[in-house]
Amino acid sequence: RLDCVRASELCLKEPACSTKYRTMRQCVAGKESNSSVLAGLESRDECRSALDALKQSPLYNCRCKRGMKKEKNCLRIYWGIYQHLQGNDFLEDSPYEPVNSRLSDIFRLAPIYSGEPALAKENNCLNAAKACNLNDTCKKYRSAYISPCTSRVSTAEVCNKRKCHKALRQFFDKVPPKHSYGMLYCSCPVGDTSACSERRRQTIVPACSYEDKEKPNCLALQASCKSNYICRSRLADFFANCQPEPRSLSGCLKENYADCLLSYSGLIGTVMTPNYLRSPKISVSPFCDCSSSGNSKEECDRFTEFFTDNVCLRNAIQAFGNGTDVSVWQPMPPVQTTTSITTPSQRARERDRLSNVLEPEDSLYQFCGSLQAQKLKTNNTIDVLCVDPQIDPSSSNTISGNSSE
Amino acid sequence: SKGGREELVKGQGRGCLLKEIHLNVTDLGLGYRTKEELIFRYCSGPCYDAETNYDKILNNLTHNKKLDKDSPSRTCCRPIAFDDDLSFLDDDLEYHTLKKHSAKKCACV
Amino acid sequence: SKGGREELVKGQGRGCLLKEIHLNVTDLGLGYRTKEELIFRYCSGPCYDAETNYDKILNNLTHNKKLDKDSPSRTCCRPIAFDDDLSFLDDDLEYHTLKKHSAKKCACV
Amino acid sequence: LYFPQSTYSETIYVGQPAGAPVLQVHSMRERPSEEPYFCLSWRNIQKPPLYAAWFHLDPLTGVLYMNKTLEWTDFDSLSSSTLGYTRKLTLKVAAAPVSQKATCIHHSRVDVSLTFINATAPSCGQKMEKLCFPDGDISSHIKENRLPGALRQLRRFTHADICPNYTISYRVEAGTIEMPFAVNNATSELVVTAPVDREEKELYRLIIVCNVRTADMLHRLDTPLLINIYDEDDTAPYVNGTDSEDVLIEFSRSEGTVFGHVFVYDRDTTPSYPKDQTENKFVGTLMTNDSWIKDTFTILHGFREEKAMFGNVRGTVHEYKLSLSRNVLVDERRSVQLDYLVNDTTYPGTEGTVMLHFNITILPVPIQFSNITYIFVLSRKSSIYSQIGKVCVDNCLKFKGIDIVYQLEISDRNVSSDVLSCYTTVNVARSLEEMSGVLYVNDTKPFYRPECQELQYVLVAQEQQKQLQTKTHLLIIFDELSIKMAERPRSLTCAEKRQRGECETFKGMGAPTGRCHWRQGTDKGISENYSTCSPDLRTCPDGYCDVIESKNMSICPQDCTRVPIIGGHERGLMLGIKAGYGTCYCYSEKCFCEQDEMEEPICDDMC
Repeated sequence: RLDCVRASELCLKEPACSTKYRTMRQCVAGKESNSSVLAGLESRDECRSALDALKQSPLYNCRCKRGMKKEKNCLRIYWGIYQHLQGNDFLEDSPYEPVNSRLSDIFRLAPIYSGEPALAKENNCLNAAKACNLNDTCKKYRSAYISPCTSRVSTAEVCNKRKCHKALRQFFDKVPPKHSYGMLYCSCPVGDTSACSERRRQTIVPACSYEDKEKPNCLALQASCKSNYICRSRLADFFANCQPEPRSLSGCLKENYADCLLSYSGLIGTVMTPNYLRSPKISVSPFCDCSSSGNSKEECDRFTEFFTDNVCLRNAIQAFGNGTDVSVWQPMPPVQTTTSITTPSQRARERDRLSNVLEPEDSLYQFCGSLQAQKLKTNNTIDVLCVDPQIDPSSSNTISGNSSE
Repeated sequence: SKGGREELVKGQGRGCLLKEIHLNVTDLGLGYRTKEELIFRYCSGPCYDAETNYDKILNNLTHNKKLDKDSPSRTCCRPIAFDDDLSFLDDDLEYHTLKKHSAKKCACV
Repeated sequence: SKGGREELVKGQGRGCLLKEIHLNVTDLGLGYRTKEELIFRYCSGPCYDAETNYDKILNNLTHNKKLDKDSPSRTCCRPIAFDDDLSFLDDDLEYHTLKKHSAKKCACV
Repeated sequence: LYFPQSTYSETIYVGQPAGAPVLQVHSMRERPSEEPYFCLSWRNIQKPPLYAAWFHLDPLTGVLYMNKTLEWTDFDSLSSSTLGYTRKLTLKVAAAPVSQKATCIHHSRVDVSLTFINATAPSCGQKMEKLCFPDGDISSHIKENRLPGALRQLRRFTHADICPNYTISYRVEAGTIEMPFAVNNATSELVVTAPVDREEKELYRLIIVCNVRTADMLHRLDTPLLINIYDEDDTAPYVNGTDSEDVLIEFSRSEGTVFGHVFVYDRDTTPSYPKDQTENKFVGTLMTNDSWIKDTFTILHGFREEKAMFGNVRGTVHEYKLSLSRNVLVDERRSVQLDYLVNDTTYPGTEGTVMLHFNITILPVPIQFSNITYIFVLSRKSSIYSQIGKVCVDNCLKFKGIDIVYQLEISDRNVSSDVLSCYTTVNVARSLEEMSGVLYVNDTKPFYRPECQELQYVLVAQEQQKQLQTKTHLLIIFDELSIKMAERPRSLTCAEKRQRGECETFKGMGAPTGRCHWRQGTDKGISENYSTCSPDLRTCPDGYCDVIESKNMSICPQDCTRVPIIGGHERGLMLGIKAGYGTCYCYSEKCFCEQDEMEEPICDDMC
């Protein structure tokens, strides 16, 4: 599949395509400033025929790559045509080419995580920092962001935030994930005495790259992000790749931790830069809140919870920290007995438990599902007959107990 | 392994060489309190085959005590390029950046 | 006067300085038999204020014996430009030319 | 019309039969006459997605039905870059008044997100909960002050025929307080039975009870359902207590200075996004035609959301502050009542405005030295740039926006020319961060001339805007008769000295005693209390590059340097050395901080 810069060049070289492309850009410009340059009915037909024609061109399904040359130009082309050309009805798509890498590919190269899960009580974040400074590329790009992010520019300005963000983006674009992820997603011992998790929080130099004089409303922050091609694309990429799906084995709709971690790291260095919160379980958030949201409070809460309470992202970070990956990880939910009367309090407890642990029946589907996926992926022969317990009632738990009105 | 054997940087013969050693930042003796580490590279080795007439003359004059108490330097094996900066987080969660702390290229000067 | 007091070249404070001394060519110890003379200029003096983190670290590592037997050089006061060549006629009426025999500019390197 | 949910979601399985309902979309009426007409709408109307044909929508009830039975092949036909065994299908449902059904697709829309699972529907033996309630938390929202009506279908249509012989019914658990919600047993829809007032309650936590009657048992399950009440601007702004503020403007007269504040309360919410928001928008007007007032004052307005003070319901506190938009002249004397009309522009009622009053008193500031003359004793050993002392007109430390310049004049002009030339000894400079003056040694030659014994100056302080001026006497007395030229300090920097011995014998710039002073640090590691050689420990190092030190970088590089610092250190706020390891010392191009015992190098000439 071509990137959008290449696709656009090809189209502009070909007379028919370039006229349609120019017409469509006028349609887009007219629609956005709702003063359509081609007014009237026949313009709508011209726009429609331009759209249909471009569906045959390489522009139709073009994407971009993180850190590619002319990335911003590519994203400008993508978003310029996205709403009008591609807009399929799935979840908002990401402008970036799916990488489909696996965490296991990252672990195999990582010197510090030799395959088995990082030791529980170690300060893995310190180990990652050590490993970084022993690798010339990582050391160079680490210092290249820490310098601008810690250099005061005036008594009132802690730093030059724009320079800091640019250097942070360079770090995550240029440094191999085994090092950059090591410092961003290192796992800290439970009940950590804050040395490890505080160091992890300091990785992006939050005083400069994250904090601000005032905390904006999250919807306002989202709007300002969407006004910038890079930020808008990284946010769309994050929403697409870290979309939680409680029923799936990994907790992710796309069943790919590596893509989720890559898209989370892609947000660092944009106005939507997220960071770890001081909380017992892994929880991240951009620097914003939902006060003064008016009637959009629900929408604002949903946006923030995609960061602060995202089972897919949390599983992905934990998987990297433990040195595991999607298909290997198989949580064993506690054996649960069904009672006929469920009271609200019990129900609330179950709800919390539900969000982390899968119901026995559901996990069967996922196991089958991911096995099939694995089979597709690795096309080796895995012959497992996916028996659906429901078809065979004897294998499911019967409900007993009496009921009272 | 840390603080142990220095390794020669690949591809260099004898004479003025770039060497490296794996150290703790605290070993550098600059007063930083941190557990981070680094690869320290330095230049070391003799520079005989880089001497000019000037050095030969200096050697003779010093030998014959023609320069009173002066002891001017002869060719030194020194860095002619420094490594990239090194940044690290100290125990108080403050970042520091060391500049021109480690050699990248050596020559007799 | 010859071979006597070195004069400081004008306009230099303390530290790594360009000095000169009036000598016979024979004093250079290069084996030439001639009665001709020259002004020999050389670089000398401390380079403390030109040190970098690299030198401070070297000093500390050497002090704490972290570099085994190695004794890498710290900043040296050395010529960074040489004087013009010197030509003279020896006792056998043969001409000789000396290159890079005398300093023209000094710096801590 | 408005949708009572921001999104509708449901799970569909392989084998979902044609004609089966999937979910029901509702649209709440804003006016009694409105009747909703529903239609499906796609992002790309000409080319709807493949699965568009699998569904159809009842335009009057808003119930979404299956158009076909879902096959295994249907799942595979949905191309997507993901692996997994679920696909997310997004539909959009629009709702228009029946009268405008022709343009239904152009009306407001709501997202319907269907998770298509690559498996058949779970069988009857599974958890009862799945029959009663959808997955995940459920919530709805309704606008305050609106008509009653059905807002949500409680039945889970896609699981309706999994256990055909079970009967499922719902009811709202009667809570402690009266809740205007009930279940329509015929349709299993949740109904709001009366208009609600958000300012009373903005969140209802209903307990929905689901009764499942099987052949021999009755199961009772429940789940919380949150109903958010959306706000509209239906309450007027009010002032709690005082609507006026007395402001005294005296020493602080600079542009940007803020005085006092008045709070205006509003029980409605105020969104801070989008910027030019339309809800609960407050506009303020300065009620005066006096151009002086308009040019001098501006009212700053900010707001924040509060809950506790509004009975645990979100409301808004608006804050109005008086600010100077230019400097006020030093001799300005004025009393002004400034009225400011605050208007809640989106409040429909009549009393949407509040008048605020700022009673402003501006006092002139006298520029004077009231009964003070300055006498300083000066050591002839002082080096150049030694700081002698501080001078200050009355209240000068409080001045903001009043610019004072100090100068020295010779009291008696008729003295001999020799004595006259003594007066180059002292000069004065205005401090950088306050309106005081700093006396300092400007010339040391008079120290060696016996005829220079004492200096009688006139200290002149002049205010720069109105040129108001005041004077007082300044007497400088030299402490010894005279000193020999040999003792004359040379203009060098104390900071170069790295040890106590050489420091305390060294004559550097800025030293009132003529000698540098050693500060011995005691801490381990990098510390703000590093050892160093200073001309005057009162001012150097103190983390601040003052007006005298900034005249020459060599006076106190510890506070003022910008050159590279070698060794363990922490740079100051833009300038100087905030913290250092061991001893810090500076040359013109570099500063160093290193441990003291490492002082003597192993061997000077390592080569």
